[in-house]
Amino acid sequence: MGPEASAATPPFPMPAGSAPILEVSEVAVGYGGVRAVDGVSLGISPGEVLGVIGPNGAGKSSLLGAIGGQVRASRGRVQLGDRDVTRMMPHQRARLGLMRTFQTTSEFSRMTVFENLVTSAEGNSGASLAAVVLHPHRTAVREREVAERAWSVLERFEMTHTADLYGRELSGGQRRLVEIMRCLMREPRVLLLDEPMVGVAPHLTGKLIDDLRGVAREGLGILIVEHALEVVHRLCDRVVVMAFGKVIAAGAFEEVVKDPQVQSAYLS
Amino acid sequence: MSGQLIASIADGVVLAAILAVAAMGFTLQFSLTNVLNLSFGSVMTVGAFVAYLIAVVHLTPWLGIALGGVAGAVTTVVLGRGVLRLYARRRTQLFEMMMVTLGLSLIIDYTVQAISHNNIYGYSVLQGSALEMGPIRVTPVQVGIVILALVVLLATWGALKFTRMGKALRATAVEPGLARACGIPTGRVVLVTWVASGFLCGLAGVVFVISTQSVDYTTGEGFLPLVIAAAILGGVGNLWGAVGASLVMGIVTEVVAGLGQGGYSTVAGFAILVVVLLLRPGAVFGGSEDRQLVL
Amino acid sequence: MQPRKLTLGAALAALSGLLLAACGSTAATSKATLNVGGVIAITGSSSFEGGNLFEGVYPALYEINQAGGVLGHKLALKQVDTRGDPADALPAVQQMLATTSNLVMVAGVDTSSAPTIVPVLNSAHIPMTTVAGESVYDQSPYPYFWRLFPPDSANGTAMALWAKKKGYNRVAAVFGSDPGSQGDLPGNVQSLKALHIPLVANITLTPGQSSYQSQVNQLIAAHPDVIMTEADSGTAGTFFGELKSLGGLVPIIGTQAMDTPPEISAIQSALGPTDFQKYMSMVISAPSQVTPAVTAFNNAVKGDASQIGVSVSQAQQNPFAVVYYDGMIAMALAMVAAKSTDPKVFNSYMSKVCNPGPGKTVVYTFAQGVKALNQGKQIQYFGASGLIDFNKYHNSYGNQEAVSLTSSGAAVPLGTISVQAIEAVKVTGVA
Amino acid sequence: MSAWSFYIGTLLIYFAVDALSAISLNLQFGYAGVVNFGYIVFQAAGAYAAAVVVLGKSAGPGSFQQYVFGAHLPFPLDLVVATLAGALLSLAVGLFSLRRMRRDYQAAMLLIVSLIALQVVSADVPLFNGANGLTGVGWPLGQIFGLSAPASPWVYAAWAVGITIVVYVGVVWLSRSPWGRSLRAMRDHEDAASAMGLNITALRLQVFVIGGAIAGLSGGLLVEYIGAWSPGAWGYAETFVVFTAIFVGGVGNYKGVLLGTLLVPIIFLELPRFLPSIGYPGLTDSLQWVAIGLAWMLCLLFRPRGIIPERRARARRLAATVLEPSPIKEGA
Repeated sequence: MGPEASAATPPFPMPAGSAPILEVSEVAVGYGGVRAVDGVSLGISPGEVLGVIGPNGAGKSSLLGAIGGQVRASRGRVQLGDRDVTRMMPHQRARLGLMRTFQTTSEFSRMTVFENLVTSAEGNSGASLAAVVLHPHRTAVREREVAERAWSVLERFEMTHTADLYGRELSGGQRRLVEIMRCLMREPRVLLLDEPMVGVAPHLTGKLIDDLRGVAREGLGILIVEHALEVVHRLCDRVVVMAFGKVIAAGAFEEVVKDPQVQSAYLS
Repeated sequence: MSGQLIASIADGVVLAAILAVAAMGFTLQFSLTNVLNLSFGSVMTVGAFVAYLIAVVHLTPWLGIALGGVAGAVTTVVLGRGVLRLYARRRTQLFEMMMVTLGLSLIIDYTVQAISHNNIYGYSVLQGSALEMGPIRVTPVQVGIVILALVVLLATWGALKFTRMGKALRATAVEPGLARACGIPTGRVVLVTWVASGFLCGLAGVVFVISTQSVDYTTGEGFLPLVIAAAILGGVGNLWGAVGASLVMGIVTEVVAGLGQGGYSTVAGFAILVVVLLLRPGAVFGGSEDRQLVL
Repeated sequence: MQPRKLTLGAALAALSGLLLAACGSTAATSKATLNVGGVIAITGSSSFEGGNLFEGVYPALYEINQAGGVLGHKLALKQVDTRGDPADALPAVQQMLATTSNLVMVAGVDTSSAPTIVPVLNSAHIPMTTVAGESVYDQSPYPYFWRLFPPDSANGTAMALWAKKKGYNRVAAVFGSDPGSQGDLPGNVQSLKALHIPLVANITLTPGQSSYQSQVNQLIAAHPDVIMTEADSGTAGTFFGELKSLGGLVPIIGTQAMDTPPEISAIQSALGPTDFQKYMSMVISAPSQVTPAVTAFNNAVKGDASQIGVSVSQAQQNPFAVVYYDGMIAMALAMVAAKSTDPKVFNSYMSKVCNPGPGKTVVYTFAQGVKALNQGKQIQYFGASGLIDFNKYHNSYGNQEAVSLTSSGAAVPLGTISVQAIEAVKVTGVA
Repeated sequence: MSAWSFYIGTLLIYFAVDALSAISLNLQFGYAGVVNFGYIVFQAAGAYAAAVVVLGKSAGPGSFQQYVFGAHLPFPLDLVVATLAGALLSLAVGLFSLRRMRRDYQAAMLLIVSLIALQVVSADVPLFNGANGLTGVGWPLGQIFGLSAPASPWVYAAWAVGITIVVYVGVVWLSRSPWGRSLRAMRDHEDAASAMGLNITALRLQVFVIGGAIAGLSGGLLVEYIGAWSPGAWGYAETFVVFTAIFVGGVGNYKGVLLGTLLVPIIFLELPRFLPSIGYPGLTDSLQWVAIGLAWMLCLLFRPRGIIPERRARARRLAATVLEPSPIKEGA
């Protein structure tokens, strides 16, 4: 099964000149007999936005799960920089700078936006009971630093007015934004976004795209699963098309949409 | 000693038959609605008491078995349609729904306690003299219980596999949104599931008290943990799994009891669940948190 | 913040209600009703103990009140539920002590709560008549403690002696794991050992199981010629029903506790009336010959049938009920003899009105006792359970007897085990 | 009034013990979202542990009572042992029941654990004297001053309340700390919390063990007061009384939890004793449980957050130390 699967995967052209920050090779995910992801390989360079598109049930979210650690990969390898993270727990990957959002909104609904951000920060001392109990002073200092960062992130996204609102009191678009802001609390190296535009009001989409491009320019790699093709077009440097758990095409947006294989996959 | 072992295994099969009837009802309900229904045991008690009342007025115990099942179905529909829906409308989450069923079970159990004056009532029906086959000693009613469990298994399996409603049920259990979009009347599917699983629940209650020969308000509640364990061990929604798990748990329970460790027999049954959990958590707990409430 | 205020208000209202109730009940008038606390498990797994108590105490109160009460006071029972759990019993009893005016005595104290509750009652100077079976009370240090009942170990020994007398030599012990049932087991097992009767199986039944089939098969495989047993009625019903279905019936000797209404009906229903009479026997405190006291008890049960939850004949049969009845009557007579309803005064009169002695007038009923006392005589109350003779530890018990029951519920005496024989069997340090 | 004083003193001690339970459950459930339906087992573990290290060496089979690990430990080792027993048992149970699984499964697992433990302890006489339970437990601290617990309820109450206050302050501090914030994140969305770098397994185990330690302590306190402990004291339904208290008072708010403890296990459960008994013996008790069930259902339906709901943690407090002027102040 393995060799055929890998043979079917088209070679993925790496952008010349820079080492990939995230490298996924031959990853497979199975749920009791069903192969959701079947030998997918791809890579992202710093500063690059890679789109993953494909029809429903193509295995896009499962792939994201395998990279983020929420889903166990039955085969293959996920490498972040020079670290192999395939067997790591999600929180370990996050601490290495691999951050993600979820398909259904995942804000902490009974915490304020401010708390949402602070909790996700790098060096959040709340992650360790020992730190909180044994080093109260250090904790207080960290808290101040973290709060400062949270305010700057809120300001950057013009969301300071929501700081005291509970997650569940936000609009759909605001929730998406909170998720992204949360990820940025950690200076991620790679950002995985699962349909970030769902629920975002159309007039805000443009701004969010600009924001994300701005984030990417700071040198992190973004992998984005998205249905809205015009968003993918405007946002992504390159696109990977998945169907039935496999990559069927890859390249610039304009090229792949012309691919007959892609067109038939979308039509079926 | 091996004779004792064979005898214990036979006893285990009888226990498994009772367990299986309940576990099938439970797993059916659970797989569709995703509510871990802790009031299942209380409904068993209700079914058992109805059967007891039939015996009190000297009607045939067979009628008691049937009406016990009907009582289970009616109670379950009332709870499911009446109470649980009320909470579903308030966007109660899946997990909170389990707490709701727990509250329901407190209310039902202690109402039964109040009505029954907290007495234990003898219920000796259909008992006959023992049949002896080598080391195995069983009564006709026990053989009957095993046959009943088999009939229930085949009937439920057949209904799920071959009828339109059965197919609709399986589709809804897997992907409720999609099923609804495909024009499956999910409301009716849920109703049918309440009725069927409630009937099995009531039936299990009656079969249980035929075996124990006594009924009181704790009848079902005491049995429920085994039922839940069997349903989870068998894989939620998996009919054959539920029966297989019941067999394993029943036999282990009785073998341990046969070794003279009566106090630890039930514990041993649960221990299997724990061991499976420790060794292969994924095999038992495949579901994700995103499952939705279907009512 | 509206809701918060509301609830605080509710809490305050509840608290003031508490206090009001307390004040209301402390207002005493002359010739007020005297209260008897019935401290017993009414709910929970030992709830049958409550039934035993009511079947004895209510008839006694009926008889006493019919005879004009104690020194002009009527008596009433206040039920206090311990749930068979010391943690529940303690506040319940303290609440009773705090809120019950004219509390003169307590009947009951179930086996589980006794270690916690007996010292509390003793230091509150409330006399108690109890059936708590623990052997620690064989030499009770509590002056307000009275027991007209054999300790559990004596009952276990009597069962072993009866088995020896009947010539059984393969005994199986089948006991429930609940506290009540476990009480008799150590005495029983040790006595069998002392009498050199082999114990071929010792089976413990955990209550509430769907089936005891494995235990039944285990029992049958051991080929006993007699079973000694105590278990709660549900468990016993299931076990013996299965034993019968699987064809393993042999003679059964039950403890005293098996001679109570719920047990009898459970086992009768499991075995059927014929086999019940044929196989089942119990070893109980020997009922006295039909004295006027027994007649009085039977009449009192009949007279107050509405208060007890079981049929008259069942209550009349209950060996616990009759002891509770005797304790109550004796205590009432002690008050009359002391001419006081103050426990500190009348407590010491218990032995005086019960124990035999030269020149004492034997009385069988409360009315007889009052009459004799009013004539200035010394009395000896000969109870419905027979002779009462308290030792210095306030314990009194006599011979035991094996009985079986006919289908109509009448007791058939099978033989007597004397108290001397029981005490001759050396059983050390059992509960 | 001395009988009253004894009674109120006892109620105060029970309040302290119940408050400890409610605080511990609120940390686990209200903050971390861990549904510990087996809570009472950990309290029982502490009670048994305290009992056997106070009672002295067991006289062995055939005696009045038998148990394991009998010892005569002086104060404060008795309560330390009780606390450790609760914590260690929590650790053991937590290691298999707190794995990644649905919360309703987890709750059911813990309920099952609760039932199993009750069965094992009832059936296994050599362990803790089976269904008869242990009696005659003393109070090591009191014995130093020549006091016995039941005879001096007010001294004991002061002692128990003192401990409760210390635990209360500690738990409230922990809950408001960044660690408590992490717990709430885990409660609100487990996957997201873990994707934000929180070690869910560790957090859950920590909160479970801390809760278990408090449970063990509360059990130790209770057993040294009543002097006895048996399976009758820790039926699985006892856990639900504490849960109801939290629901009524306010999930996630410690003041609400104290109020709930006063309302449910103390006032609501004691009040019927003052009412004239109705019907046959035991009817009141049944109806009381029905009422608990109803209160439970109504709370879930109408006031899922209780009388005093969880407080919103405003950013201002943190912000004030960081930014001048805070953007919040401008906005508000």
